[in-house]
Amino acid sequence: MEKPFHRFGAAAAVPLFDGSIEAGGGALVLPLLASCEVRLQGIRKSFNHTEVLRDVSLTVESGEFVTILGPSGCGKTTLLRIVAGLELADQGRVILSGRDISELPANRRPVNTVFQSYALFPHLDVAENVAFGLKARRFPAEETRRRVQAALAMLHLEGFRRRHPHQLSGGERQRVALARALVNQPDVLLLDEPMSSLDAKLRSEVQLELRLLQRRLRKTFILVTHDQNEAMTVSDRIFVMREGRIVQSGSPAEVYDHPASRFVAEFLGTTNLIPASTENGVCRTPLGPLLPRVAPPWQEGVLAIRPERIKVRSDRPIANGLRAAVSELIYRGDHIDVFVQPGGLRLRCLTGVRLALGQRVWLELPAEHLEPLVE
Amino acid sequence: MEKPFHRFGAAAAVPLFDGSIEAGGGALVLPLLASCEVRLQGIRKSFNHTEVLRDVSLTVESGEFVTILGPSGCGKTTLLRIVAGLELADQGRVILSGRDISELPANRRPVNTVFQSYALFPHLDVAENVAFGLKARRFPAEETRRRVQAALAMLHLEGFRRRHPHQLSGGERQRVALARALVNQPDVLLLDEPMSSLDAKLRSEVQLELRLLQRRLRKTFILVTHDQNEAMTVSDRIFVMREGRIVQSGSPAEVYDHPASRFVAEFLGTTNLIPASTENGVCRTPLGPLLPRVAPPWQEGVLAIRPERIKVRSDRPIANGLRAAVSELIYRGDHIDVFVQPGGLRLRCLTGVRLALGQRVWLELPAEHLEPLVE
Amino acid sequence: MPAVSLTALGLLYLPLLAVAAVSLNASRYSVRWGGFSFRWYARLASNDLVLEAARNTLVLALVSTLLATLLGTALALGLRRFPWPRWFSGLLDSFVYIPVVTPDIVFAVGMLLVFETARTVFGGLRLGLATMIVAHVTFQISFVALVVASRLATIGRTVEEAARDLYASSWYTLRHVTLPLLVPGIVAAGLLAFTLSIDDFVISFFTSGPTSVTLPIYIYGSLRRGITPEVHALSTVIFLVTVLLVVLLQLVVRGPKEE
Amino acid sequence: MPAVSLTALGLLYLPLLAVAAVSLNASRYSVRWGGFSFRWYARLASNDLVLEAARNTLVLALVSTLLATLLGTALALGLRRFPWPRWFSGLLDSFVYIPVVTPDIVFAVGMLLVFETARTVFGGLRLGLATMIVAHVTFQISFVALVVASRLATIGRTVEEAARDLYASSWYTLRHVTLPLLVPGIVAAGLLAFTLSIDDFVISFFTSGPTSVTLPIYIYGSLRRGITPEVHALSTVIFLVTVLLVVLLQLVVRGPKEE
Repeated sequence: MEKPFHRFGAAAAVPLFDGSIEAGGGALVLPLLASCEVRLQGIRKSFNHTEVLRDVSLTVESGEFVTILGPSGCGKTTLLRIVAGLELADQGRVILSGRDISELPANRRPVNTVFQSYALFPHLDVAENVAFGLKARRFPAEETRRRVQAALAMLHLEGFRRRHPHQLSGGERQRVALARALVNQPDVLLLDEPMSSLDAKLRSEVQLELRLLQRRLRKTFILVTHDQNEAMTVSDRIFVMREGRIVQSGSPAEVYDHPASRFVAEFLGTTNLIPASTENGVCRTPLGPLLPRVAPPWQEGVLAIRPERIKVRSDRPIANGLRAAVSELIYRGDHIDVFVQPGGLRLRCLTGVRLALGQRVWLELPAEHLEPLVE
Repeated sequence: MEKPFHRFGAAAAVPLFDGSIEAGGGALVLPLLASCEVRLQGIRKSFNHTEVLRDVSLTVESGEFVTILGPSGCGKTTLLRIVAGLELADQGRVILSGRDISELPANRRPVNTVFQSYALFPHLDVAENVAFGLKARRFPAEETRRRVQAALAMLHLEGFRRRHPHQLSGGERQRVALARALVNQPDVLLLDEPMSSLDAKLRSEVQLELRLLQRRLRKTFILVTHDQNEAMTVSDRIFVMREGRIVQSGSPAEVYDHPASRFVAEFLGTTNLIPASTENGVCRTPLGPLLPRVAPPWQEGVLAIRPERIKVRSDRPIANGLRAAVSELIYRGDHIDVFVQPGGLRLRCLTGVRLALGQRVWLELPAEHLEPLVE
Repeated sequence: MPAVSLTALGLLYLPLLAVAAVSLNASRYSVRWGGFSFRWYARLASNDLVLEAARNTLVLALVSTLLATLLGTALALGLRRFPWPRWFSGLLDSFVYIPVVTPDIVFAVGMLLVFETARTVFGGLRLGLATMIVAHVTFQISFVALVVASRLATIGRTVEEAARDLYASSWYTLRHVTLPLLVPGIVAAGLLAFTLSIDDFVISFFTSGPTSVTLPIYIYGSLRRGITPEVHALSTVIFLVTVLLVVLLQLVVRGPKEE
Repeated sequence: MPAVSLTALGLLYLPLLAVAAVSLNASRYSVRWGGFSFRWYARLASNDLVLEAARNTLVLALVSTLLATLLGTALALGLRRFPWPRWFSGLLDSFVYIPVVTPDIVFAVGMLLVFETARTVFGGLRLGLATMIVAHVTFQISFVALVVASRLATIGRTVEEAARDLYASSWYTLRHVTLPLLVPGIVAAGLLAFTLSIDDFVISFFTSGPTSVTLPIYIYGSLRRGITPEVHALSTVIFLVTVLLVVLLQLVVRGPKEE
């Protein structure tokens, strides 16, 4: 087991790595405290006659941490590469802080990327990897040395300066990739599934630290991932993508609690789906009549409720109640998964209390958490 | 998104695949309803002078679903390979239903394996893959056909008979690997991280189905994994391995609630660790004096408490209470992670109620959930 | 960059294209264009020496390839599937690789020495197609073993372990799993060995007898007497056959998709 | 299986070992053991023709390898790093591969034709070291390009994209990322080209002049006059040099560990 990079937040003793160091004599003068808003307008992209991105528009506020979340093949990485300049859009504009950078090549964009495989330079040591972007722009040696020092300190890599990438663990490589990108003080940091090669334990710790790092630097971060848990942990805002389109956006709570479609409901977390038909304002379901949060916009459709929203009770609830026997119990440590099979449906709920297999219980499906979905 | 293999449990219309078909004219006669207990005694194994297994002994009851859980490199896969006969132990015995099979080669053991990469035969179609083990033992054609048909039906693969492995999705391949092993009606089924190449969503669904399948067949299953969540979901019993030794065994609840060591506590789920020293029977900690579940066997050590066991309260608890301000909140959908930093420690707790950043709350660390750990 | 690449490729093909062009020239003199004609090809087809040489070349290539493919595959299986100690396995790999890069002329000297010694000891050994086949098989084996061994490496061992786990004996595994999966590698190795045999001049030259002239030896002899349009036509035919073999090889190596 | 493998390997080495054994035999006649002696090696060292041939072989190999490595690397970079349309890229790959398997004798015919045409048109072109270098470079380029291109494929494009992302121009990326990572591949390709040049007989034979005899040509000439212990000694030396090159090659290709 390797140590995560603890205490990003408590870096009082470490030279601060904020806007206090001015950009040196490079061709690019980075507007350090200026706004770094990213706007994408009508982006389209095809590969070999397959449309990968279909009219994507979005705005990322300055200093915001947004996540582009979607299953593999939805086009999210292509979108990130278009922002980085590694791919050019067929149509649409990329606008950074009001400037149209659509036609700018990757090496002239004030944007840096942490690649999925980290893409460290195997022939260079850690310090040389971190210094690469500054040397390529011919920064003065003294300035380069100072900035590299600060970046290594910030990511607790001082002890690894002379190591080569193949001598590092996965977590250490990731920190080098972060240092290599942040040392350039980019307007926007792009992260392409940077946790996907870490094991589950380390991943969840690194997610927390990444979030703290972004809060402290107040930089614009755009993360791409297929891991809904990661998206919920780190982001101010989530854009859910599907088949080249953005299908929903909002804060983690908004997207999780009020999914706009069945796809979003199923992709973010676990959900129970109940087929229903509306008749005179009432929803008829295999579980009996149920009252949803809002009137469904359809005749036939699906109601969704999260397992943790279903209340297991010993007494009959006033509304939206049903009685069922426990058909399966799974002990999960921090909670117990309870399965019931009323009316031929399998419902999952969570509980902290001990139940027995076969025990009959009352369930309440609170109206405020019963969402009508569109397909 | 691909469909998981639903309804293993509800296979009423499908020809049952239990002991009703007798083993054909093979050299091996499978004791179908006999006991299939597996006993390992003092297994040791080294590769290139590195000890991979150090004196492992364990017993798996007939019809039990056990999991060998440990980080990568702990020797768990080697142990499984020794049971399968793909590796021979340097020392120790493998005893199956009372018979010593330590020296038997893999192809003469009534044990089948689902490999991590599935190891399907790429040049054979699905039906030929499933029939392989029967043909190798020269079963009569009719018997082979009947058994393959039943196995394909059980795993809902009838539509894929003539497909080749490269034409299947990850989940479909896994089902073929299961069918190919189960068609032989082995005494014991070995599973070597069979979910590791499935995506998170599908994985959790397949875990449920695998558990139901095992319940229905009442066969002895031995699963190897590094995923604690998977171990908790499927197993009757968990063996936790570390560096070639079994460090704890028990039901999921036993291992999760009463970890024997710091390693087990941290490997299974998240835990808060509090350094402590004992003095006159009281534990002194940076959070003040605390009362643990049992008296610690050490002078200086660590107390552990799971995040979900910490109670967030508005009033002062009678014992084991402390007051702290909320330093971080993460919305996770089915719960909210709350971080507090009393006495310089960072504690994580779960809550369903809404708290504000900076809000001061009372925390109770119930004595019955505060475990003293040994290193 | 692209211009440089295309130019470099063009230069590479210049001699080959020049030969093809001249072979279609009706004039005997290569620098004067006498009109388009297949006459040199027609002459080729009625030249008994050429036909005899072509027959020898093919027989030699087919027989030696067959033998070398069998032996080379066995060698590769032995190298990769027997549990040699690690250091010894590395040594064996080098031993297989060294003959691949040993100069043909050194091989020719060796073969000549062996045949001469054999003749002195046993008597009656004549140089001819038989000795050529032995010589070709000897230098082909390494190539076959290398190609098959690399294919074995990509197959990996888990499918074989799966077969063992599914009650298959060593022989059943070899017959029903390893060999079927090796087929593309074996075919590719065979095609390579075939190409090598057809291309070879040096070893053939020293191990051949008066009645076993091959095409390269024939061309060599003609060239020494002076370059002729007939030789150009013959070279072009050989070149086209080679291209055909390459296309075949690439189709086979790519082969059907796998897991 | 292991016995078969070892026997097959043994047969492969039989001619090579026989040559080495005989070269250490003091007797002039290979079948009679006249005691252990280095006398044939000593004779070799004082034979001016051999030394001249060795010098020619080395100069030819060094110069042609240098040129072919440069051109072949440029060709490989052009093939792999320029955004060719997909179908065209596949075609280019085949074009690079075909010369590798084209028979040497066909190449020789082509080179001879080109040189003769050049002499007729421009006049004054003499066959010699210069024409041999051109001929060798021509057949080496494909091999170099193949090796370098396969190395380029294993490097992958993401590190180059990372360099672009970190403000590096195309030239800076090539200079500081691609080329340093390619070094093992380029060295391996160079060593291969060097070996090929030293080994070649057919192409050298037809493009050489009277003053540019190489070792293979020298051995060929000696063999035609009858086999001698001196030739065996020379063959053994060449074989040992080849083994040395193989060991070097394997050390370079394995190279330092990478990410």
